[in-house]
Amino acid sequence: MTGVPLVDFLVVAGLLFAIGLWTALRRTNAIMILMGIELMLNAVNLNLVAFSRYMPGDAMRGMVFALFVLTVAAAEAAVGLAIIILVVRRRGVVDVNKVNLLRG
Amino acid sequence: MVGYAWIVPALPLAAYILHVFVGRRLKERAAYFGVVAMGLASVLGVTILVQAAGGASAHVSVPWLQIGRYSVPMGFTVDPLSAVTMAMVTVVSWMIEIYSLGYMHNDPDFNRFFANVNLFVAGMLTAVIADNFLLFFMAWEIMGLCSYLLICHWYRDSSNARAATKAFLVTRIGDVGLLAGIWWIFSITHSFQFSQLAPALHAAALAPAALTAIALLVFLGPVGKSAQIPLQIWLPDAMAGPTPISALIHAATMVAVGVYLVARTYPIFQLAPGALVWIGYIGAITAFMAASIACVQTDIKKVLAYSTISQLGYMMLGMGVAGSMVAGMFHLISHAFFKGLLFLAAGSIIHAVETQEMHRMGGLFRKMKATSITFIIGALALAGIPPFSGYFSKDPILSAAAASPYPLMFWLGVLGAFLTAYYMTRACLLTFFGKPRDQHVYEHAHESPAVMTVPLWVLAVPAALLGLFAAGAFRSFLAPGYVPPSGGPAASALTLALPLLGVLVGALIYGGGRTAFRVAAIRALRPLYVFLKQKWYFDQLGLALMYIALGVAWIVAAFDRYVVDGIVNGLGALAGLLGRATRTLADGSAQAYMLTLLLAVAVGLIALQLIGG
Amino acid sequence: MPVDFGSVGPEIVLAGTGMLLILLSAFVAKERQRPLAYVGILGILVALALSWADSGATGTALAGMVRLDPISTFFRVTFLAAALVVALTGLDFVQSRGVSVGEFYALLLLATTGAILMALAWDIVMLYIGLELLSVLSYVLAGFFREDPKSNEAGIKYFLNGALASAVLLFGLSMVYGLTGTTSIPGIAAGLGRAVQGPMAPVALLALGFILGALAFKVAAVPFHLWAPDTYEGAPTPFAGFLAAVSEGAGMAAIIRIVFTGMAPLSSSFGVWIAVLAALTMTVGNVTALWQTNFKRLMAYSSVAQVGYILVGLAVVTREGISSVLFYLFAYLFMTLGVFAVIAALSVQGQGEDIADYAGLGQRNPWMAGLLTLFMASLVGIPTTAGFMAKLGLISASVSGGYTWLALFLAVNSAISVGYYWNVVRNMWLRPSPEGAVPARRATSAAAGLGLAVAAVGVLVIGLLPNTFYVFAHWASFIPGH
Amino acid sequence: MLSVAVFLPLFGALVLLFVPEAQRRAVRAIALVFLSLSALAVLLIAIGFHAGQGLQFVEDVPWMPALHVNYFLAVDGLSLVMLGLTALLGLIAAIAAHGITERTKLFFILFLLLQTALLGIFCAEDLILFMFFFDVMLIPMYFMIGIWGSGRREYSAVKFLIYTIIGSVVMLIGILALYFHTGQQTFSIPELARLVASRRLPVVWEDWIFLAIVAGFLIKLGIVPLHTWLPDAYVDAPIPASLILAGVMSKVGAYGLLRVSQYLLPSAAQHFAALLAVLGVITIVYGALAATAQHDFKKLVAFSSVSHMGFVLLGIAAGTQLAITGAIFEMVSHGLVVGMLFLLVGVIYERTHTRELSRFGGMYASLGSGGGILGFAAMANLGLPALSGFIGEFFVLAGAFTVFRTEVFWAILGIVLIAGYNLWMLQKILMGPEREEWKGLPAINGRELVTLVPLMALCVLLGLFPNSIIHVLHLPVQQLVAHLGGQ
Amino acid sequence: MDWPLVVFVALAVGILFGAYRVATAQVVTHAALYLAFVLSLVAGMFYLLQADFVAAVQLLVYAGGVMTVIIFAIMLSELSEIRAQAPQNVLQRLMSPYFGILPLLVGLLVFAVIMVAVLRVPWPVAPQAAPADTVTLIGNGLFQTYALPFEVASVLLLGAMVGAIVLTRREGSDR
Repeated sequence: MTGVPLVDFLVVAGLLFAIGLWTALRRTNAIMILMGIELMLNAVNLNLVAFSRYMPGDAMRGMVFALFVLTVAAAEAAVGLAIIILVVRRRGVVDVNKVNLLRG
Repeated sequence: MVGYAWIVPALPLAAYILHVFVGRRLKERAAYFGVVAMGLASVLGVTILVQAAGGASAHVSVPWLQIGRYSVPMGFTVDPLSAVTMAMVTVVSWMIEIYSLGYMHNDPDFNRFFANVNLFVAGMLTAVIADNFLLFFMAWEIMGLCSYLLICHWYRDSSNARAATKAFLVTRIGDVGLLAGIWWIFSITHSFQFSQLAPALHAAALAPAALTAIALLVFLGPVGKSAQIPLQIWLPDAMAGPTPISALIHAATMVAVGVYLVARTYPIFQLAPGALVWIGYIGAITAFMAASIACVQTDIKKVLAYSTISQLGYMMLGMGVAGSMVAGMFHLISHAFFKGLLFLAAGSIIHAVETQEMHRMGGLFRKMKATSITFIIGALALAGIPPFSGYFSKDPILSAAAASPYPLMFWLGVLGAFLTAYYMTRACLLTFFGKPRDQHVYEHAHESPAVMTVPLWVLAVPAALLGLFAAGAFRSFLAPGYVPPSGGPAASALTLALPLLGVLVGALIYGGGRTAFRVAAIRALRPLYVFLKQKWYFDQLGLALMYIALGVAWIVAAFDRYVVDGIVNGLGALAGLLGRATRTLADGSAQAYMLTLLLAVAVGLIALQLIGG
Repeated sequence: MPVDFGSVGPEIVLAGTGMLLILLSAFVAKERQRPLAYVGILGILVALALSWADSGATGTALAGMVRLDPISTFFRVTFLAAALVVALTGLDFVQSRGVSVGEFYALLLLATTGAILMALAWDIVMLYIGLELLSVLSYVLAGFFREDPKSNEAGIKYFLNGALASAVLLFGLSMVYGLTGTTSIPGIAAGLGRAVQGPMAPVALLALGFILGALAFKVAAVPFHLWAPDTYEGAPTPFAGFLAAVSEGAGMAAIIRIVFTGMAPLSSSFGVWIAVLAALTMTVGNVTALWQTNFKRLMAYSSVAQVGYILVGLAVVTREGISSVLFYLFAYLFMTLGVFAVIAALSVQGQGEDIADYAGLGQRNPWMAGLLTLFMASLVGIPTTAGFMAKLGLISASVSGGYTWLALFLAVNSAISVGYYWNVVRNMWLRPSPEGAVPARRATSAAAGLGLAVAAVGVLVIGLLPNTFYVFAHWASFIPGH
Repeated sequence: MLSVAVFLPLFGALVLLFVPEAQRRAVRAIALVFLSLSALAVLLIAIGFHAGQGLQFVEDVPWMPALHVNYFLAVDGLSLVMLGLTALLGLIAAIAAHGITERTKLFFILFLLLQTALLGIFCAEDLILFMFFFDVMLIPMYFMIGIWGSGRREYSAVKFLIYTIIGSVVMLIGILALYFHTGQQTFSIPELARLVASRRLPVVWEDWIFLAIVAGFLIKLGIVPLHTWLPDAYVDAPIPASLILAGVMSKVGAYGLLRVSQYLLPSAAQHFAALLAVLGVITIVYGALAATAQHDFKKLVAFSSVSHMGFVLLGIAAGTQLAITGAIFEMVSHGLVVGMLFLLVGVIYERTHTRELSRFGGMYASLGSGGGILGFAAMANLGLPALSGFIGEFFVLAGAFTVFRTEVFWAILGIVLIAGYNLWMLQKILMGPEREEWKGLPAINGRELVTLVPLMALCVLLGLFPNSIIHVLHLPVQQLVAHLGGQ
Repeated sequence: MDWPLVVFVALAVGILFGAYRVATAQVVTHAALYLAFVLSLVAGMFYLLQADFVAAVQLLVYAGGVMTVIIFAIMLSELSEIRAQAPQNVLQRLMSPYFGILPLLVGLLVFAVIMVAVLRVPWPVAPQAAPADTVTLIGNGLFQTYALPFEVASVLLLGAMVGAIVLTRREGSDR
């Protein structure tokens, strides 16, 4: 693992985070937004694991943190999708901008 | 008895209180109590005068108010000046109250009339014997109030109400000037006591200009109250009140209290010679101006009103030039009697013929003997024909004016005297002699009842004889060791000749049937006649000032309603507008919220990076 | 070494009750689930008692995950009190909507546990997990009324924005872990101390930016607040109260824990930022509220404005500042929950949620109108109410801390706030009630009555005898490093 | 004893809560009972009060030790005078509240709450307690104007509330800044006064704090730039509320100036004295001019009240013994006079249901003794001697003459204008030909007389024997003047 | 040949391309597949970083679990219009904040800021000594230091599950 410096991982993670952000903002379909958020969380995990691997200090913490992020992401996705399905079933549309009953 | 001087004002005050609380039930009988009280007061007043003449005097004061280190005592003082005036006021007021019993008989507001009269007399008497400026000013304002209430006695006619408001406002302007004077003096002397003012001011060694300013400010009060130029516009309108009131307030007493104030605070004026010159000029001009206007008046009460202004002008002239208040004061006392007499006589004529227009009178001599004779006695005294009191009180003033370094004052005075004689002759001829011009009025004329004619005769006595007997005694009593300046024989000759000349000219124009000559004379002096008729355009000046004040008031009110309120509401609306803008931010789409969220994070990050820790 | 869970007793009781309710609600039919609510309330009370009992304990526990200190006791008591009031006043409302009461209360209790854990957290992982427990369940609770389209919309909007914010927070936390190599807050403070001097400063600031942004979202500070109005309006009313009091409080606790303690070395920079955030939040919150017609939406903007006031206390990075913030949070919970309780009680009786529907309430229902007037007066900051004492504390902290301009901002804002708070009161007392108005009140249930009473007494007692609460807040405001 | 007097009305309000709305008479009776009891308590305090000593009936109990705030009530000459005025006007306003027919129970509850706040503020010796009462009186007054008012009542009520709240919050900031800069850990006024007497605060800060504190009081006093709420509030409030608003609440501003800003920040007070004097005079002339142009009788009285407050401010700004005593006297006399005027507005409104001056005329006969009383009130309003108004104005201007000569001359213009609109009002209402529509109006009845006669009697009593009040004011004013370094 | 570098580059390119496709895929299901592809590559990255347990969990939980949930959601929502809407005219796309420039701008902005901060910092080049056995290490961590977060995570999962069920179960009232 000699060749790859930490900064490369951070750049990839940063870029992945930015793309995830771009997806979340760009899409009107709720599920697509969720995917964007999943990408961002993956970027965070990448960061964490990379830091735990390269930075001095307790490597375990980073990985455990990543694991927790995974589980939470799963739970969040589950609830999120449940809500999205509920909205789709009620309002027949998944386009977030159509859902603007509440405004002002 | 001198120590009980406070009882004199207390009696009419008691009458007032009786009228207020019990008057309505007792109806006209309540007035009798008032008259009796006034009688007692007159007796007491005269005895005090006699004792004062014997050298007695009193000064009683009781602590009334303590603010910090200033103590303000209240009290009364009996000295020659106050004793004389008090006596005159009590007698004249008594006569007028008796007269009013007849005049105001079965008037619906009889009780209110007498209540106000008694309050007024109490006020006047308190002012006369007050020993300090504060009590004096309080009484001064109470008199203003009573004059206001009595002018609009017949309040149903709104012109009376307007006249009353005008009277009060114009005098108020004067009063406020007096107030400023009082505060200025107080700020220097820290006391209101008349006795202490002059020495304290002298000790303070103020600049002459300041002293003159103080004196003139104090003089502003009398200018308002005694109807001097330019604040004289209210007195003719004040004739709207019942005639006894015109006699009491607007001839004998209230208007004279201004002169009395100048007399009481004369030491202050003596500290400021410049002010005395001012007073002299104002007096002279007022005398001449009022006399000229009186010549063209057709309403008998207006004639007497302008005559009063003119005589007050003389008193002020006396104060200004005579070096002592004696001349002025003596003219005040004598004027109170004969002018009171004239007004009461005019009142009895009006009471009889129900009109005030001289042109509808004529030939009343035969019908109203007593009133006519007393009126004529008064007229002669007023004109200054010897041996009546007018001559003896006016002569020292004119001779002092002649002796003074200001010839204009003398000539205005003397010409005034000529005009006075002229318009009084005109008035007498128009009302009493010649053919009755209005038959209906003539039949209706009848002599007034005794209750009105007796006071006329009583007042006629001092009007005729006061000058002869009391002139010398009065001068030595009020100002021992004072030598009145004399203007030389020419001046005294003139003061004698001109009134006679005035009578002659008056008789010439208005005597006999020579109407053609009268019409020609009037047409010849047409422009002068119109100018005088318009009362030298003073009324218009007053109205103009009033409209300016109302205009400014309206502008201020509009400014308040629109501009100041506008700004406040504007600020409120601004908050609203801001709210509307931020409200559109939340337009309902989750996408926009997320975008704003992340944009904010991005901006925050950049700012932190740039500015940093 | 055995892990002693003793120190988190109250949280265990609360979570346990929550899970018990899930079990029970599976067996009991929806219509007869009212007693389950009482079980939930009992759970809260027990937790409250427990947390009061061991308020003296200080020191870290559970391998540094949790720190028991005065401030954690304070937050425990505040959140449990808020949960109690929400539980009491929400019962009728939830039941009237024909939804499974047991499940609602279960999720409510679990969410409260999450909030408390966030306040106790002494480790960023623990804090994250607590935050997520609170947030995820909040998304469900926001969308709990399935038939009501507004509730669905509230749910989805809160979820999307929330998930995004938690991703942003995570990225910040990962950076912090990267710099300091540890997840325990004291460790981070030490690590950052070294990092800030060295070349690592930019990344530290980056992390601060991400974390501040995410937590600003959580407390709904402007410009991160856009989710709040829609969520408050759409969500079930008691839950909206919960959001305003507990969820926002938890956000404040997180800020105090991470930013004030964890990132203390950067303290010179975030003081000014929080002041700017405070001024912006106050003004926008107040000004936008002027235009609201829906009462719950108005309360959303009101809570945004109130957050602005609280941030003033935080901006003054002194102990008085923190103690005035804690006092304000405690006082604020009673006022806001009081208002939401009244809205809930009235909508159970069929009254609409628009301000116009409140017209003439003074005549129709004087007691309810009187209570609402008291709460509104407290929100404006009129004396004899908790609001006045809370604002007094804030102003004195900001004046003594040298932020006088912020105090003046607060003054102007409280004047603007009169515009909309008093608009409601004016409607109630000065306007005649519309024709189809709800007839005179039907008796509210004992629970709702008790909840309202707790809120009203809270507002009055803090308003008239604030001393004990000042002492409590001051004692609680001890933070290492300040 | 003092707390009893202050909190009796509040206790009455609580009792009223349980009285059913229907018994309107019982509600009124209870309210009157409690108000008269509280007035009696004030009377007992007055009797037990010794002019020479400083603060008496002291009740100093720690209330918020954490913030060094005490529940500190005490009475000195100034407070006693104001307490008396409040108790009296409160009682009279309650009697005059017969016009309130719907929701009377709520009205009297608010009224009693307001009365407690007003009594409390005049004897509060602790700055925070002072602020406490200062704000508490807002809510009842807001509702009184809002619910029972007339015309644009809601607009005026909200305007009143916002104006005063801004004032109070800015003042709160000022007080807190004062607290921190003295570093004395106390809010008690006598304590701070002792400190100020010993050494001065840094001037820069003191000016700023002074402005913050004075702003609140100037709004309450209705001084020109900050007065726009006053005419609306006075006009749109029901008669009893206008009576309290004009009679007592505006005095709170003046009392505050005397008790807090002039007393605790003397060097700043001297620094701004000229500004305050100019503002005072502008208010006098502005108020008088605006009053002259009004068509509505009540608005005329409102602007006249603005103008009179200008005198009070001029007196306080002058800072001499005479001027301040005059200002306090003017506060009391204005309370009585404006009370009478508002009651008379009510009397006429109840009969003619209009306040348009142009529609009145010749009502002297039909009003019976009411006409006389209106004349009396107008004369008292324009400061006729032998009535209390004159003494107040006279000594304010006499005292101010030494310090602000040009301002006094402008104030004199104000006095003439005041005389002008008062007489114009009398002329418009009482005089002139009697109009058809006002024939056969019921004369003034017993209940109205009961409210008016005591005020008239007091007016005359204070006019003739002002020493009865001034001897009590001697010590407090002397302390204040000593502080200001005046004479 | 420096194997780890080559593998890293390959994985990185794969991840970023996949992410880009997720962002721009017209069809939701395509996006979902690309997402699954990205997730598995990230697992590879973890493996590259010797975090084998995490890589395994990533594959199992994310690639497996979450993806299936997302696929189900897509199916369940019975999308009539599977394809994303046809793009309006270019101007409209540019102007509207959702489709147009703004999301891209924000994404770039955030990326730029991260890079500015990260690149200025001297990160270590070489990794630390690889831990012998990551599983025991993580096991200890999970059940010793992070015991409480572990328990709370379980409560969270339970809550999320109950919540999801409550929201989406078919009730009599639904159709």
